[in-house]
Amino acid sequence: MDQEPRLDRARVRAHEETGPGFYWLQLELPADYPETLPGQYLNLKTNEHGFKFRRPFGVVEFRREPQAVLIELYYAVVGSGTEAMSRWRPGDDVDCLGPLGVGYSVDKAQPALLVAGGRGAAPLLYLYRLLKESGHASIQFAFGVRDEELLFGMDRLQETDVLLASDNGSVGFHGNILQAIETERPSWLLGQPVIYACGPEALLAATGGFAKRHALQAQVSMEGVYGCGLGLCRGCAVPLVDEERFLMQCLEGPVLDAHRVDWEKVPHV
Amino acid sequence: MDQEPRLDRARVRAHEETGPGFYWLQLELPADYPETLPGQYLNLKTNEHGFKFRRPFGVVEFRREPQAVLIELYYAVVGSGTEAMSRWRPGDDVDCLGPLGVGYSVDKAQPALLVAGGRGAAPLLYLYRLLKESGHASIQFAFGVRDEELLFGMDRLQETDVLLASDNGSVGFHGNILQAIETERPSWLLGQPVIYACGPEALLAATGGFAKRHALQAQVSMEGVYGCGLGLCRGCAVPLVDEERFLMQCLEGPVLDAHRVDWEKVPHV
Amino acid sequence: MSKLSITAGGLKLKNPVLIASGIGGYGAELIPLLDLEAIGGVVTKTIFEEPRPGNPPPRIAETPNGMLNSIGLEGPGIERYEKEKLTRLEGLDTRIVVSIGGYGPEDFAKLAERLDDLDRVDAIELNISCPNVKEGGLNMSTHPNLAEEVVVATRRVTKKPLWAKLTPNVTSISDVGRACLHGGADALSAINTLLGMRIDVDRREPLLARGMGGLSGPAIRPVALAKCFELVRALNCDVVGIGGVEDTSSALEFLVAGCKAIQVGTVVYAEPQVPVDIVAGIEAYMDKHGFTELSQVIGTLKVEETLLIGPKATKAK
Amino acid sequence: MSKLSITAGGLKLKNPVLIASGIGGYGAELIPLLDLEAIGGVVTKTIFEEPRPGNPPPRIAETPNGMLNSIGLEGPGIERYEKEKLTRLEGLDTRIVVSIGGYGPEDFAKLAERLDDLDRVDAIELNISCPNVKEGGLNMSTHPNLAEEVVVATRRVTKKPLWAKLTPNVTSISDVGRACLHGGADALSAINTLLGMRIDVDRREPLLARGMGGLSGPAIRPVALAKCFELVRALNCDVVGIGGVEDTSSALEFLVAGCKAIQVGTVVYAEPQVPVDIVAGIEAYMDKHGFTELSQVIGTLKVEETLLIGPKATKAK
Ligand SMILES: Cc1cc2nc3c(=O)[nH]c(=O)nc-3n(C[C@H](O)[C@H](O)[C@H](O)COP(=O)(O)OP(=O)(O)OC[C@H]3O[C@@H](n4cnc5c(N)ncnc54)[C@H](O)[C@@H]3O)c2cc1C
Ligand SMILES: Cc1cc2nc3c(=O)[nH]c(=O)nc-3n(C[C@H](O)[C@H](O)[C@H](O)COP(=O)(O)OP(=O)(O)OC[C@H]3O[C@@H](n4cnc5c(N)ncnc54)[C@H](O)[C@@H]3O)c2cc1C
Ligand SMILES: Cc1cc2nc3c(=O)[nH]c(=O)nc-3n(C[C@H](O)[C@H](O)[C@H](O)COP(=O)(O)O)c2cc1C
Ligand SMILES: Cc1cc2nc3c(=O)[nH]c(=O)nc-3n(C[C@H](O)[C@H](O)[C@H](O)COP(=O)(O)O)c2cc1C
Ligand code: FES
Ligand code: FES
Repeated sequence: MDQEPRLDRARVRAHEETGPGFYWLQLELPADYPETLPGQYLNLKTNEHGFKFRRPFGVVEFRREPQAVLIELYYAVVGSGTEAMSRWRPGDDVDCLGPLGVGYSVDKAQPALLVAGGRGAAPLLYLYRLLKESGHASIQFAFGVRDEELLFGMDRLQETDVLLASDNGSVGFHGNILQAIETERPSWLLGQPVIYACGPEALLAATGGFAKRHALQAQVSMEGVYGCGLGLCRGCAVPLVDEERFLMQCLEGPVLDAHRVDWEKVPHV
Repeated sequence: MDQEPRLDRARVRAHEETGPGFYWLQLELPADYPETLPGQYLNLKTNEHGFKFRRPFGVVEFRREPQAVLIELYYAVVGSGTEAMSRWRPGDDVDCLGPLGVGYSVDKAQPALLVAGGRGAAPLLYLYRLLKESGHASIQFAFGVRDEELLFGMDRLQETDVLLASDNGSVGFHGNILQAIETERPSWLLGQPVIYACGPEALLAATGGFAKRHALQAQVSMEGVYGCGLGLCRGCAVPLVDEERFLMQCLEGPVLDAHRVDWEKVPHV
Repeated sequence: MSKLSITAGGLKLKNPVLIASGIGGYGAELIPLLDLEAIGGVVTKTIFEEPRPGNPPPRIAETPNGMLNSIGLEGPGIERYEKEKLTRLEGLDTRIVVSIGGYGPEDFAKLAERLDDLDRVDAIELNISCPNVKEGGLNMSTHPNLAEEVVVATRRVTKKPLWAKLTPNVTSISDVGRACLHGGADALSAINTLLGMRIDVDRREPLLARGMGGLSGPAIRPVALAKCFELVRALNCDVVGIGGVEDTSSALEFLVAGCKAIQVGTVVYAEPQVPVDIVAGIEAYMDKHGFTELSQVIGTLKVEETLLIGPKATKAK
Repeated sequence: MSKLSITAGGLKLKNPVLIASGIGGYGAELIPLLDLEAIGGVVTKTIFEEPRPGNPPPRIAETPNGMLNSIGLEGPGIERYEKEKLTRLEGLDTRIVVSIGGYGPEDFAKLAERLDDLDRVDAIELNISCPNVKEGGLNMSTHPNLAEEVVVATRRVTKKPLWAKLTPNVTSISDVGRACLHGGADALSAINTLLGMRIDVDRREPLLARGMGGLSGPAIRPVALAKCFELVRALNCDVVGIGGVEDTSSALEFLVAGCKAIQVGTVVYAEPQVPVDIVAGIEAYMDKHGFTELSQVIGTLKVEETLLIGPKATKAK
């Protein structure tokens, strides 16, 4: 992490329910806000009174305007914190700690294979835009969801780059997104693509195995319970292969080399 | 208490800041809601998550409409619960336990002297209306505040009935409202009026002394921290003169005979 | 027989959800607010032989996700309890557990003997968190020997199920629990409140007239759960879980940890319907997981023995 | 000399607000987030002689107004601590209290002796909430004798102020505190975390890999305050208050109860600025009440002796 984290009051500029229990949030931050890259996150305070952990959210879009920086998030309501967030209205000021963590580190020479599971697509939509703008040679986006209803951000992607899969067959390949790639787009695995993945822990663990099987590099964005997001509480420990120490994913991640992670010992979120 | 308390979702119909940190709230309840009298209160849930005591508020107005019962409250933001309330918006549903407690019991034969301190005027505005409508022979309203800014509900009163006092002299008599009565309206004390008081604990205790001195009956609406409002937790104990037991003000009050209360031992709120 | 039924500490319950002592008065006061027949039972407020006025106010204070109380075991005494309180529960299809208190084993025995004759009393909970006046005011539930004496004395005079209610304010709750079981208790109820305090810094006075009081509510649930799990593991006995239960999931924590039943306390004040909701919630949970009887839930916590920490991590049996 | 300055356990502080051990890493990590020179000091994360990898995840869980942790005293060991961590605090105008841990008195003594030579170390906090391996894994801070041995062993090798940090998970914290004072401690830091637990009821697994962990945060403040007040009254000694401090008013509760200083823990994660805000808040409080030095606040709680309950309600001394 190069920038130092800072505390800001972020103003809600826009906030919309884009699907059932699924929200798009646009936050306005001071114009001098440090560049925040795909895979980095903001740690938001979702409670007004009492103590709760802050809640981490990956950045989906970062735009510098003359007077402000705009940051977009997509989030799903899954518990009390995100439920409270869903009541934020344009004009509200919210307590924002960021930018935090280490994001994806793009290998310009290799094809890019973005693997998204559910709301994990969020940071990858941002990565996709940057890759496109940088004229990256080969970019593929594989997006798996439980149900078609849970797709989002599709307008940010070019159709020809996208492969879809769903657990219930409601859209795209019927099954998980890694099977979909192997079955429907084996060609994507040629040319040694680097995998950039984000999604539920089970998908990340599977991605680890997949990358090993196909001898590919893979960067995965971990999910975990964060006490601080600052490397202080030592709560977000990730077990590593071949190393006795644990790595703090909030600080050294959330994006990690899938091959370093001891997936057997990663706790379920 | 004759009615049994019930749990309802009350709908916010209107909500306005009428002074600095001072709010007027209109709640809509089912049409079959039991009659709620001056001095009775509702116990509202002010938190969505986690545990907190409910917060008690005296009813300021009760109106039966064809489809609903309308209840009005006035409240001051003094802590986290009322702060959360201040963010309620029309259309919100809030968790309401009521009607609770025993209110004022009017003596029709005696003149009525209503003594209000600050936001304690709330239930007395309602009592005033009922007394007027019942054609009560003599009704006087004494209203003391810290500062003129904190007056409210004056449009509900007839000017000729009102005596004002303020701690800082910004309106009416400069001093407390009991001194104001003794100094400016000694005539009000003739004819053995019954005092109906509501306000901070210090005013109530002073009212107790005042009533004793002038040999008057006095009904005071106590303030206290309520754990339940139902007589269950035994938290709101009021010490009595000449009785070893404590009285639960949430159930047997909040309106009590001032002469029964052992004011020396009443805790400060 | 309903799939939620269970026997806890010798008492057959239609479901494992009770109201904790001191929370719902003597039971009848709750009737307008919640359907007592929908839950397993009510533990009534601790009753002493003599009437007690209780402590001077202030007696309660709110704390982060909890409350402090120093009610001081206010009550009408056993005589009026029997005549005016217990009778109001006649005919109600729910279990009544009567909580009793005293200043020494004889006091408990006297009350237990009296209650033994009453059909409406389904079980007795011994609130041993009182000072033993003979032993210089020692809190009986912090001393295994004193606690055991109370159980022994009551066991002698009643065949009704006896639950000993334990304080968490001790180094080893299982030492006290073991003594109670040894004395003949059918179950351990845990926990009573944690000792706590709040101060009004402007007045520089405690917020409770008596300085300290008992902390309860969701804030203490992790402590309560750890204590219950300690008891289950160390003593392999019937435990009735109490402390901060606020919803189905928190009730299930205790059951999965091995408690046979749970009691709901403080949150009832904010949400009187919670106990009834929990009964429905447990049933839904069982359906979701395909469990057909409650025993398939109780004590099913998977633990890695080698990793576990905590007092008495090894089963005594 | 600022009106907030105070001497606590032999250590002169510019104000009574410190960061608790384990909360702000080794201190320097906090620099981007809060002005360390604005507060009284930082207690660094407990350091052992050898590096420790800490416990397997999951290590933390949220609870109502609190959190559980089972970090397992992860750390780089004293060697790297001295070279890589402590040096980063050189020149900073704030007190550094170094928390040390070990498996027996000798371990503590070894570390204390080494720290005694380091100018940057202003005081030493003994985290005695560790198992004593020689004594069969007994938690040293639950046994007065073991606790005293640790203090005696370290006292012998250092003149720096020694603070003994006590666990609340005992029947009588003042028994352990008394032993530590007897052994030569300059102050008692209280409290460390309460033992607690959470369970994922769908997976039927504990939420922490090691089953139980330490409960902290505002939820435990009433317990912490009661323990500190007990220590102040029973032992009439310097106490550093810890547990659930979240704002000015909660910090003042400890000071009014008689603590000489306070440490802010868990809430720093949610609101890193809180410790600095508290310093300003205490000053504003003193102005409002017309106090010109902090000693006019400390221990000024008005209590009605006859009413007070709680362990050791009578002053020894
Ligand atoms: C680096 C990172 C980036 C994330 N980006 C996004 C995003 O862009 N969009 C989005 O919808 N979600 C994202 N998440 C997950 C999101 O943080 C959780 O869904 C959220 O914290 C849940 O809070 P809650 O109070 O609603 O749920 P609760 O279940 O009430 O939360 C209770 C506790 O569990 C933690 N928690 C629960 N679920 C998760 C989870 N899946 N991952 C991590 N912690 C969890 C919470 O932080 C909290 O500590 C991200 C998580 C991480 C670690
Ligand atoms: C019968 C009754 C009727 C009331 N009617 C009104 C009314 O019409 N309008 C109005 O503005 N206020 C009224 N009050 C006071 C109101 O209930 C409190 O101001 C409110 O509970 C404060 O909540 P809080 O969370 O904002 O404050 P906090 O200070 O955060 O509350 C903390 C705790 O203190 C209690 N508390 C704090 N101040 C008071 C107080 N003055 N009286 C009682 N408890 C208190 C709260 O209930 C809670 O338990 C009434 C109180 C009672 C007992
Ligand atoms: C106001 C109040 C009164 C209580 N009275 C008693 C009592 O009389 N006897 C008893 O054994 N426990 C009593 N308790 C303790 C509760 O039964 C329960 O053990 C404790 O509150 C923890 O559960 P909870 O967190 O769900 O409230 C009381 C608790 C409260 C809050
Ligand atoms: C994540 C975490 C790590 C901790 N590590 C230590 C430690 O290394 N040494 C120690 O003495 N206390 C440690 N503690 C305990 C705190 O110093 C403090 O005593 C406790 O958290 C209570 O204070 P609080 O409620 O303000 O957090 C830790 C607490 C937390 C939350
Ligand atoms: S969340 Fe605290 S160290 Fe990572
Ligand atoms: S507030 Fe609970 S008895 Fe009155």
